[in-house]
Amino acid sequence: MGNVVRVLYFGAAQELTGKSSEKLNAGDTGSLCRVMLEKYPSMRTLSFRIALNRNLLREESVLMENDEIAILPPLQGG
Amino acid sequence: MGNVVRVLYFGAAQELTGKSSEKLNAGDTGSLCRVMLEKYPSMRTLSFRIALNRNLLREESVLMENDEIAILPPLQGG
Amino acid sequence: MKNRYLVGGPITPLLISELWTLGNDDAGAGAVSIFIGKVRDDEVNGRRVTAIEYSAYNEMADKEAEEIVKTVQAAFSDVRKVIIVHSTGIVRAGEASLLIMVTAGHRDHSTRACRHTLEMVKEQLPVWKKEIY
Amino acid sequence: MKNRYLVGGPITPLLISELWTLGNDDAGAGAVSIFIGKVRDDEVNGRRVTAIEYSAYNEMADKEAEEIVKTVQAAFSDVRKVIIVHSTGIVRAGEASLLIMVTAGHRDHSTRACRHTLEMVKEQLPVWKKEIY
Repeated sequence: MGNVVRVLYFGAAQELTGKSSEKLNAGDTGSLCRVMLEKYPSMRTLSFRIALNRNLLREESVLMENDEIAILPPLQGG
Repeated sequence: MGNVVRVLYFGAAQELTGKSSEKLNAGDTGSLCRVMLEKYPSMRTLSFRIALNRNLLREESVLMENDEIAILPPLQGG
Repeated sequence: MKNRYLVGGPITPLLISELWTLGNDDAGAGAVSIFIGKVRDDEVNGRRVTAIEYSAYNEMADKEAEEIVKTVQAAFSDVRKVIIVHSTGIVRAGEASLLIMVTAGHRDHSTRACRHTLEMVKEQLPVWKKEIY
Repeated sequence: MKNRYLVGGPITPLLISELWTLGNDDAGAGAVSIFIGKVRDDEVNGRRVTAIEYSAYNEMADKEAEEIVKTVQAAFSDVRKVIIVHSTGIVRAGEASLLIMVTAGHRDHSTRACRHTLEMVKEQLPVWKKEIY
């Protein structure tokens, strides 16, 4: 049982998944990661952080319908 | 007995002496200072350093004919 | 600008001039510290970088930049303005991709706050790069 | 320029552009740190500063600036260019009287070397000022 959330991929995550966004189904960030890593095994090699509705997550979080999740590989601005 | 040196006044030293340069007679920087402070008593209130031929002096020095002495009040660049 | 902190393509000398004018209308600011980040023509495994393509999480970048500005202004009481602009898209070697400008009453806070802003941009601004050879 | 480090009057936006171009012809420099000192319209004993008149010991200023550049380049191995320009004569409130530009491979040395140059300029450059109200 989960909710449909919008997942945005940035940087290397975009290259590894071959897409910039998609809808996935998950009840919390932990299960979302499992779904994602199963779908894209090469993502296991990537270290990334997660933003929920544009806020960086520091711990696991439940997910609501239509939440915006972003997969953030190490930042490279500057 | 001294040598004729050219003395340049900068910043507040210019205002206190009323001139930007002059020739004075002295054998070393110590006697030059005495000559100068006697001539311009108001200079006693000014803290200043001395450059000899464009090099900042860190100790007393003898003076040669035609040396260029500069009286440098606290620097204010920037 | 729609997005105050991101600009498409390089930060051109013209834009730098405009930002200088923007930061410079304040006769109480005695100190302006600027950092400009440029794309280096590094050699990586025998190949020369000719450009970098930057991508950003635009909406979050705006929010993070806003937060950086607020944090810096709160941390440095003498700071007056903090300007941050980062490129997205292609920026060629030798061109600028980041500008930070901090104005303050005096030099101590402008220089320290500029460096602090720079470190926060590196840590917090959601921007990624891809070298082009 | 006859004197490479001193300029008569304010450091204008045009001169800043020219110096930027001068410092910017190096695709190996990933970091440019700039400090610009400006005349503040301070109130001193109820009177507002409208300008500052700078005077310098020109010949010694040249020599000291040269020494500062050499010292900074020796102290920071990643530094590529160090540019120092100081005004002489009248600079009005809001106008710039000092520009320091340091380019380096990376940000750490450009920012630290820029600040170091600034402190050395304050300590060593034989320049004096007179407030005009």
